[in-house]
Amino acid sequence: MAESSIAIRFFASLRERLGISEEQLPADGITCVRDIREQLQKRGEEWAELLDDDCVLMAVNQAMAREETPVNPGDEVAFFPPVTGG
Amino acid sequence: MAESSIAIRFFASLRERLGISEEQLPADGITCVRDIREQLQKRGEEWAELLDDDCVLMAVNQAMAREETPVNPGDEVAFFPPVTGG
Amino acid sequence: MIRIQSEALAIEPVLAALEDDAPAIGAVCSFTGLARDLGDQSGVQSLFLEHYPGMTETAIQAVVDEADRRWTIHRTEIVHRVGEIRAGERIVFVGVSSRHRQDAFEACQFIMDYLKTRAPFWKKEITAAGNSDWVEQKASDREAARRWADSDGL
Amino acid sequence: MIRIQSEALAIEPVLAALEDDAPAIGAVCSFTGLARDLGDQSGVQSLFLEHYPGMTETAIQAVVDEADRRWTIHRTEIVHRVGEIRAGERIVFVGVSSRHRQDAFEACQFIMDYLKTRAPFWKKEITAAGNSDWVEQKASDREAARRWADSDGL
Repeated sequence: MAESSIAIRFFASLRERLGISEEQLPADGITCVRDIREQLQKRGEEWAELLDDDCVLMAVNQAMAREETPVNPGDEVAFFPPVTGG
Repeated sequence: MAESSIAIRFFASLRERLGISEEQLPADGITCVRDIREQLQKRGEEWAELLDDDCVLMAVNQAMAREETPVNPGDEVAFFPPVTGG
Repeated sequence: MIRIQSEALAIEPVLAALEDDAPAIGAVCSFTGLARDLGDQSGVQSLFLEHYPGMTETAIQAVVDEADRRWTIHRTEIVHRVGEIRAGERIVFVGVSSRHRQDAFEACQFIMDYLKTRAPFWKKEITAAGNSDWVEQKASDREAARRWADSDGL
Repeated sequence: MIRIQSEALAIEPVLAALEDDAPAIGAVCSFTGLARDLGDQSGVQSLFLEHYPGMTETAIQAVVDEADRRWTIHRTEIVHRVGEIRAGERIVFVGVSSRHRQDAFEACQFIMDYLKTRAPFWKKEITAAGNSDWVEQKASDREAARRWADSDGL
């Protein structure tokens, strides 16, 4: 089950505004981070807007990623705003 | 008495090699640091050599000084090697 | 050593760790970041620090590895708090020991600058009036990190 | 606060002083210099630090005043030991608090670099074999101080 899906996580303001911290997405048809982003943006105006922002950061398996970073079944993909630690 | 003389102080390797840490010098004929240095250098080869070194630092009344820095009766003049604190 | 913790940040043990090999090292530079009462809002009473467990440690380790590649450093100690932090409390400590003063200073500053733009932490400010807002990333922090940019692969 | 002392250098009280106004400042950078066992000679067992009482404090204060002119700093704490110091013990502590991270880092580094070339301290190394020699000023320390040179009047 986990092997045919991808774990999606949201953090901070993105998590609060989307009202969700994590979910499993079927891996079918997903090859890179862009595929996930585009699929999520179809969920409605709020999703389209928040995930369209150039400032959204992405990570695959806990390492910073780009649109083109490959995604495989079982991977963990995260979306979050620019970091503000320190 | 103190008002007609100048206090001279030596530090670190200079103090050790000259074998003296402080003394009073009559103020007569002394107008700047150079006058003191030249007078001390007349004391012998060791003095001439150690005080001739370009690396000798000088202070008047506990502030860094140059050859031309004026010296008045009652002042404190110090000679020492480059500093190595910290 | 990298530590992410919700408890108060005690500096003494990390300083002691940094000076452990004192006769061989000579130089320790450290930075402490404190929760200010003036941020994006004024009258900030506390912060809430969210992070991405697992990725946080990996991201900071990558910054430390890069510092280690660029400078001669002996040891690093990094502690970052998460959860609720009251104004005036310590948020982060970065310490670097080295044989060389300049290396300790530069590596410490580099780690702080990169941590600010690469480690997945997010701050929320909570004011006495009850306002609660996520902090925006500062342009000055992005610029500080950019100063060190080269082909670092980070 | 500038302190010249022959007793061991305790860091906790100076760090506490630097964080005294924590909610207002945000950033503390500090540097600790330790007595190394390898200096101009190897096998150094202890150092003897001579200084010029009176001038030392004035010279360090002038460096702090210059740092204050160049950066936005809140507070500085400087402690320098004199007399006998064993290998591994702390020689000097310089701490700077500020609202701004970069100011704290730069002012702290500036004070250390200038202190190294302007404050009247002299180190003698004493080895286990009983050799005792005055330390030579390092070209690297002169260069470090020169980096900051401008019309500073120091």
